[in-house]
Amino acid sequence: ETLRLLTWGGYAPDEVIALFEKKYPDIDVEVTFSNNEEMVAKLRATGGAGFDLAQPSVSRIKAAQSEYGIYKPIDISKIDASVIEPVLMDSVKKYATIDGELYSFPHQWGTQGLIVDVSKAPDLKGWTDLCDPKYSGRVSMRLKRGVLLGMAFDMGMNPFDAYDDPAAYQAILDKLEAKLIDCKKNVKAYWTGGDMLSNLMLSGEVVASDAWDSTAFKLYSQNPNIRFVPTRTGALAWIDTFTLPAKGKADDAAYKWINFVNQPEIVTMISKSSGAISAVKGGKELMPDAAREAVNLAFDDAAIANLKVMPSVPAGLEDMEGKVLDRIKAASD
Amino acid sequence: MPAVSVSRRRTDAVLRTDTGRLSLILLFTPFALWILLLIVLPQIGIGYLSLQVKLAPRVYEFGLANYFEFLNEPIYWNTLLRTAWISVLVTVLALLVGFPVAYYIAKIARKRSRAALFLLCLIPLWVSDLVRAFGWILLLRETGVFSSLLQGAGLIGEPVELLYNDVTVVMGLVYTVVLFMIVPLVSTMDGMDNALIEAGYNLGGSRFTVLRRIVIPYAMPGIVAGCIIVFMLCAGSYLTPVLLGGKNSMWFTEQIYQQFITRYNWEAGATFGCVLLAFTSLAVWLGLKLTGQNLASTVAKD
Amino acid sequence: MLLFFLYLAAPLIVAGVFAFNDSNFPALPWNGFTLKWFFGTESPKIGMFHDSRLLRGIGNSLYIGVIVSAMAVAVGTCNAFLFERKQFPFKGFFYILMIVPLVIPGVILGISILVFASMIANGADDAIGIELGMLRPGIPLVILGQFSFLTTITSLVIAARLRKFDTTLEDAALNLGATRFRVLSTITLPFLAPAMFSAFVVAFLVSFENFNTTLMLVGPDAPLTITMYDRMVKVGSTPVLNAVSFFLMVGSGVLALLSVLVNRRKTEE
Amino acid sequence: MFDLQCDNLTKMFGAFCAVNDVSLEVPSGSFFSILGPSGCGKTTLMRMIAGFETPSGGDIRIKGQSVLSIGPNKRNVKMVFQHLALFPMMDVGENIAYGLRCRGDSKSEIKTRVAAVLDRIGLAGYEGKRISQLSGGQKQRVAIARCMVLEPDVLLLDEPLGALDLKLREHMKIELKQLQHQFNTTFLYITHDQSEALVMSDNVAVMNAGRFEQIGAPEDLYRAPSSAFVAGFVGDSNRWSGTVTALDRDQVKVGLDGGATLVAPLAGGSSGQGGGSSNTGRLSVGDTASVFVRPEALVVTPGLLPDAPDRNRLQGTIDSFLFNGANSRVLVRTSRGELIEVDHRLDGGLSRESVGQDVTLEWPHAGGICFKAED
Amino acid sequence: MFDLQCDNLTKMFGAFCAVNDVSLEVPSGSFFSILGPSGCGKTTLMRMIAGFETPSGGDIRIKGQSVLSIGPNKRNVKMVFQHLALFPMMDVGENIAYGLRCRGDSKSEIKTRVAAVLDRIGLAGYEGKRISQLSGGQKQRVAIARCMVLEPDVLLLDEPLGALDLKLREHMKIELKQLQHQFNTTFLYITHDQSEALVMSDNVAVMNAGRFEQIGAPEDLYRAPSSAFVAGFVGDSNRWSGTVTALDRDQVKVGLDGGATLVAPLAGGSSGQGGGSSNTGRLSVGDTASVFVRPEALVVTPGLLPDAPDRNRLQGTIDSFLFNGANSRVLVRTSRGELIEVDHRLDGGLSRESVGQDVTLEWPHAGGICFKAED
Ligand SMILES: Nc1ncnc2c1ncn2[C@@H]1O[C@H](COP(=O)(O)OP(=O)(O)OP(=O)(O)O)[C@@H](O)[C@H]1O
Ligand SMILES: Nc1ncnc2c1ncn2[C@@H]1O[C@H](COP(=O)(O)OP(=O)(O)OP(=O)(O)O)[C@@H](O)[C@H]1O
Ligand SMILES: [Mg+2]
Ligand SMILES: [Mg+2]
Repeated sequence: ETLRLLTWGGYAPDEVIALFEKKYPDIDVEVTFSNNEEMVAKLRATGGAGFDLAQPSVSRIKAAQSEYGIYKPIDISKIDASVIEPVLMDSVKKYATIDGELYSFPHQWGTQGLIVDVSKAPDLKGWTDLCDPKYSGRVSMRLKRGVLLGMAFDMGMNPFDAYDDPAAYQAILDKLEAKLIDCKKNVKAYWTGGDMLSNLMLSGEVVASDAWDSTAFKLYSQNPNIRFVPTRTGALAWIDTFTLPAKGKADDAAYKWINFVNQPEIVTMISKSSGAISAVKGGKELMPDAAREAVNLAFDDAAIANLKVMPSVPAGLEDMEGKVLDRIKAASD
Repeated sequence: MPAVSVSRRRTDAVLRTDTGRLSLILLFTPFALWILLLIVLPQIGIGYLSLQVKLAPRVYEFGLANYFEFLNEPIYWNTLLRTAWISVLVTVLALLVGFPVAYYIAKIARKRSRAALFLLCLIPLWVSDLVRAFGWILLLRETGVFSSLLQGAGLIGEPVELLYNDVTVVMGLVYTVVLFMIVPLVSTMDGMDNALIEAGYNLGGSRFTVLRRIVIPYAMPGIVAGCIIVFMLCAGSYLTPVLLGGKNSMWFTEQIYQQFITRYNWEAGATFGCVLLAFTSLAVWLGLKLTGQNLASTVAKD
Repeated sequence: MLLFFLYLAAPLIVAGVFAFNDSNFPALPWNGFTLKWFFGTESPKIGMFHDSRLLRGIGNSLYIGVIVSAMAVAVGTCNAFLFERKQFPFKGFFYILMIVPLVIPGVILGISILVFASMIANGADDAIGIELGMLRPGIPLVILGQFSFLTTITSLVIAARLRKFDTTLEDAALNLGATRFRVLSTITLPFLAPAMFSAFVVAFLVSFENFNTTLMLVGPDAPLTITMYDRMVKVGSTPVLNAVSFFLMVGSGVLALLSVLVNRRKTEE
Repeated sequence: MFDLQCDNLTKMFGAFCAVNDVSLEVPSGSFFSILGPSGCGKTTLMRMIAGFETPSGGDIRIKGQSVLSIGPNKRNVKMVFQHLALFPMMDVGENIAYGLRCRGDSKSEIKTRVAAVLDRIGLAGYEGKRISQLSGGQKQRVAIARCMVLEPDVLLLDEPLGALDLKLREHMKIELKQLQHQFNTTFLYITHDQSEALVMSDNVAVMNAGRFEQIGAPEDLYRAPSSAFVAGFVGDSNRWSGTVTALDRDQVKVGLDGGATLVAPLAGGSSGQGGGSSNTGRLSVGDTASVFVRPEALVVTPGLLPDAPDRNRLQGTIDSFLFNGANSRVLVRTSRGELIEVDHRLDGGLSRESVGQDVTLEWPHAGGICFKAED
Repeated sequence: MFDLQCDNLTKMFGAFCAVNDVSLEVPSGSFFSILGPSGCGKTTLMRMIAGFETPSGGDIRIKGQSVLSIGPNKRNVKMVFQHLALFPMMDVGENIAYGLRCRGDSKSEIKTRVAAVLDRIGLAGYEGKRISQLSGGQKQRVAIARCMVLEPDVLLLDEPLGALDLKLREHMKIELKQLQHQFNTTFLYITHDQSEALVMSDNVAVMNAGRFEQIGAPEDLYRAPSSAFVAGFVGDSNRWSGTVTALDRDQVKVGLDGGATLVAPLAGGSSGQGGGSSNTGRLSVGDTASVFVRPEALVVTPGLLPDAPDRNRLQGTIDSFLFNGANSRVLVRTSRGELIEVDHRLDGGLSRESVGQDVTLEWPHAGGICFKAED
């Protein structure tokens, strides 16, 4: 039997796979690395076939499912849900229940905020600070939804509230577009992959960028000056989940995998390679030492309270955001 | 007796044409399957998809709205124009770089070293686009090899960023495509009798005259073939502009990829694909018309 | 000339050299020479020969490359005979059709095949409830996608050689009493063999490094380029990628050299 | 006994008639040539005999049996191709063994046969050589051996010397003839080079535009051409056109434009006996006719001699000498401006200093030949 | 006045000496040929004159001026290439106009000049034709016109007839000579075909392995070759080798293996006057020597005649006849097995029936020529 895993880079490190395969000798694990968009796109192309377990963020469940029908409901009875942090479980239930059926199960969570080389930009605390002329040519961003949302909050708007009102959302987007085009001259390059960001930060070519906390924690171990900044308006929180593709063929193996990775020692291994925090209770404490230190350095209690969990994205918004992002990219600085 | 021989001959003739037809069918089938199933129908498929207009989740309508959408959004066609313009630029540069090299290989280098030089030219082909782009990144980034070398040599005081701008993209593209320019050029110029060039000089032509009036017209099919291939490769390339491109760089294939992958908008992606195909076909057709060549005689020359 | 070759070689040399840099990042500064990125077994410096995912990528690439090249050479040979030897209506038009895949951007080829295959697969699923897994992204589709344009290349290469074939050789063999099949197997195909071989090598190399078309069609079994791309963009690159690049350079260099040698021996005759 | 017979063979390519109603008979063991200008249909004729083309009409018989329904790989006629068509991927031995293998001979038998035939063509021990290592003449011989080892009824040779250089061609002419003697096989030889056809053949068919003009022994073609085409194509000739002024049995009087009159026997008369289609018909006074005279029949005498009743005389001046050893020529420009070629014996009395001198050309009436001009 | 002079010209390719110390002088308006086997360095010599190769030594002078420092596009020598090198992408008019344009002539002038030269070569009105539409002979003429329109001091022609077929080649020989007369330009002509060189040239240089063996008028080369190479290469010859048994002034007695003795004048004696490197040296008794005799110098007499003091005689039998019109040959096999070619006059007493008959070959002592054998 083969378990075909469609997941993020780092979520299925080789050592974990080896341990899993040792425990279940009759299961082979194949891993395809991907990201949210590609996961949905791939599953759409296959009509939900080709993979047995996928790991999109909770925000990517509802719209994709109603549009393309690519997932199947998850049987929570086959999973030991008791080990999961209840807050996260509730969030997932809230955002990933369609017609009474639950479609996903939390796995890791993390936040999106700023990554800053504090030795070079000690006072960079919010999204709009990236546009500070002081850092002209010394910042980077990823031209995706995250930066839109972050900027919106920092500019005093709440995009989540406008999710169900396309017109209002468009209005927000228009303001963001102007702001980000204006901000463009500050940007050295828009990063497209973790590798590019790491290189930019480590080489010192860039002093700040928007980023996932996991990347920041990893870089912290390379250079302690590189810290994660949750921003004054609060970091954006995401939860990556387990979902079963509609035509997956190895559901049992998938459930086995889910239960397997929730074991504490495995959680540590995964957190080490992904940099993200596990959704199990006490996930933070199970982080490897260096990362835990970085997490504690980044998040005080206020910061945690200030987290903005990203809700499901309604269908159609993706297009509106996409165009704005395209315009920003196409604009000349 | 004559009747017998006539009828025998006729059956013989029928037999012959029958085996001829059979072998024709046997040879035609794989060709037809290939072209039909992998080229024609899929193209029609995306053509069809591009005409699907999404009204609501899982509700579609047949229409041209996707194309209007494309026309109404300046970003999209600006990206297309930008892609086209850089592709043309790259094509011209590749020609400028490739022509002397090809000329050297085909006409100046000695017979023996020719194969070796040709092989050297193929070096970039040995590894994938990805590795090449990767190499350029290592070489050109602000803290990269090139910048460090320049600093070391004292030519510049500060590290310079050579990556993430259009010049880099153009250079990277030229790099990836130049040998597709060189190969057809070498093969046409190889067929050129040296005596033609010598005759050009003998009759009093200067270097420039010989180049302009003899070498270039002779190499025209190769030039056109090279330009077509290079242009298509550029317009269709993905990795190089994405990896080396700067913050303003939008590439049309990237746009297509995004429509398909990040926006799940297959309909728009298919529309873009059709537009790109139509556009590049138009460019190729225009190029052929302007130079008076035709596709079969240029691209398939060697 | 020298400058030009320097230009050609520079990025490759750099990519190759950093394979030996004893650092976790493929960048300056130079931390000393190491072979860990080839043979290392300890995290984080896992050498390419112990990196199962990269090895599997190489395996997939080889597998895809061999199959696709064999198919492309086979069909290319048929096409060469079709267009060089046969007369049929609309030949010119079909000939253009044969060349067309060369001028369709790879991304579009990939997408169109993806869309078309999904249409069929979804249709089959909806209509008769059969799941045609073959038509879902994965190795079979990658093979078809690469095959679609490689066949043009192999056809052109083989047709060019066939055009140089002196048909009187076939006549001569017939005249000496050979059957048509024997003529084909002892005269024509041996003559075409070098071209078929180089077509195979070219197809293999192109397949091995193809990105644009493959990207759209790839499933869980990713070939090497996609694996490397994922590594670079999604996981983070280490000099192990340089090591792979170096390995590839050497590999394809040897392959290219081999094909040149074979051709040279044939032309010397 | 005839090894090869063609009866009214015709080949149409669409509406174009490449071979037109051709009949020929080649006796066993003889050397038969087909001589004609480029494009006259020689190769097409030969390809029909070998079986590569199907005739549009007529019959081909080998040793008396019609072979029309037999495929090219079953006919016992072997062919030496214009560019030899030796298989480059095989060595000499394999090339020669190819036909034997197709026939299914045993390995050991093939070996002895190959060795024997190589010995016969003077290339003993060459089995392992590559084709590219052979000289032109050696390739030639291998190509012949490859066919001869199969002991064909007829060997067809399509301009096999065309690709060789001058000196070698001269040499191979003699060698080919000797090989034919040695193998004692019937040869059918195609060429557009008259000297090849004349030197080697027992019989020559002159072909033009798909038809045979004349078939005969080389001497007959040369001495008694049956048509103006043959007279012009075989050997060098000087040619005059004029109007028939009188007919006297087989003697024709032709008045030239300038006023002079030539007398010549009419072709196809008592001496002519060619088998081809003689298109002279009957001449009558007032017709246009051509008179052909060979350079070696002409004599140049210094001075302007008056007309004589028993011989033809034309006046002119010496234009130039074309020195070519034993084949030297004098070009004489007649009063009407034509250049006439005359054989120049080295021992003749003329020298370079004679250029410009007035001379008289003369030849006996029987030295020329007259044809009705084609229109 | 010499249009072209080469003084001790040498060309080395690495250690290989392609042209070795060659000197020549071509008088204005004359037709000078260089005749030699393939690979002897003819093209290399011509390319040096045209300026495409730099000599390793020696000087080239055109109209008395050294041109070594002048580029190929500045020298007033034009070249007709072996495969003509007409520009395929231009039509006839543009091809001819090319040189004029390079020179910067005005449009109208170019037009009249092109028309004039086309008229002169008999292709008036052909300006617009594509090169591929021309026949072989027409291409030839266009290639010459393209050079001649520039009024060069010397026209170089590198085997221009090599690519043409037989009959056309015969025809173009005469036409080329006439074009040279017409344009009255100095021609330097390269060929490996002796008949071309002999027929057209005022002077011929025979080249072998990079050196000139002899320079002279065609008749001189033929009658008084100064080396064995020239004797064998120019015209047909029969050749015997033997040992010198006696020397008498310029007469040499050569004893053949079979016992017969031939007498022949020594080359380079009173009659020889070649300018090249005569390698005969002095002969002495006991040396090996070769005797060359032309087929036309031999007489065949039926019956076995005894030796005679005033002439050479060899006994043999008639092997075969090679009929070739006026160039027919008789092959006589001597008692020692050699095949000797003898000119066969059509009016001679021998006929096909004579094959196998015993005959005696005879020729006057002066009919042969003797060279010291090279070793
Ligand atoms: N397959 C064909 N289809 C149409 N026409 C043909 C074909 N083969 C030959 N011909 C024509 O038939 C004529 C005779 O051709 P063939 O090859 O027999 O000439 P040939 O006498 O052998 O000439 P050469 O001496 O140049 O070889 C030519 O005019 C040629 O164009
Ligand atoms: N560029 C070169 N490098 C080395 N050797 C050369 C070069 N060009 C010519 N040769 C050699 O010089 C010799 C003379 O060559 P050349 O072309 O002058 O001969 P040729 O007399 O013109 O012969 P042909 O009649 O075949 O044209 C040949 O042996 C050739 O191999
Ligand atoms: Mg022919
Ligand atoms: Mg030459």
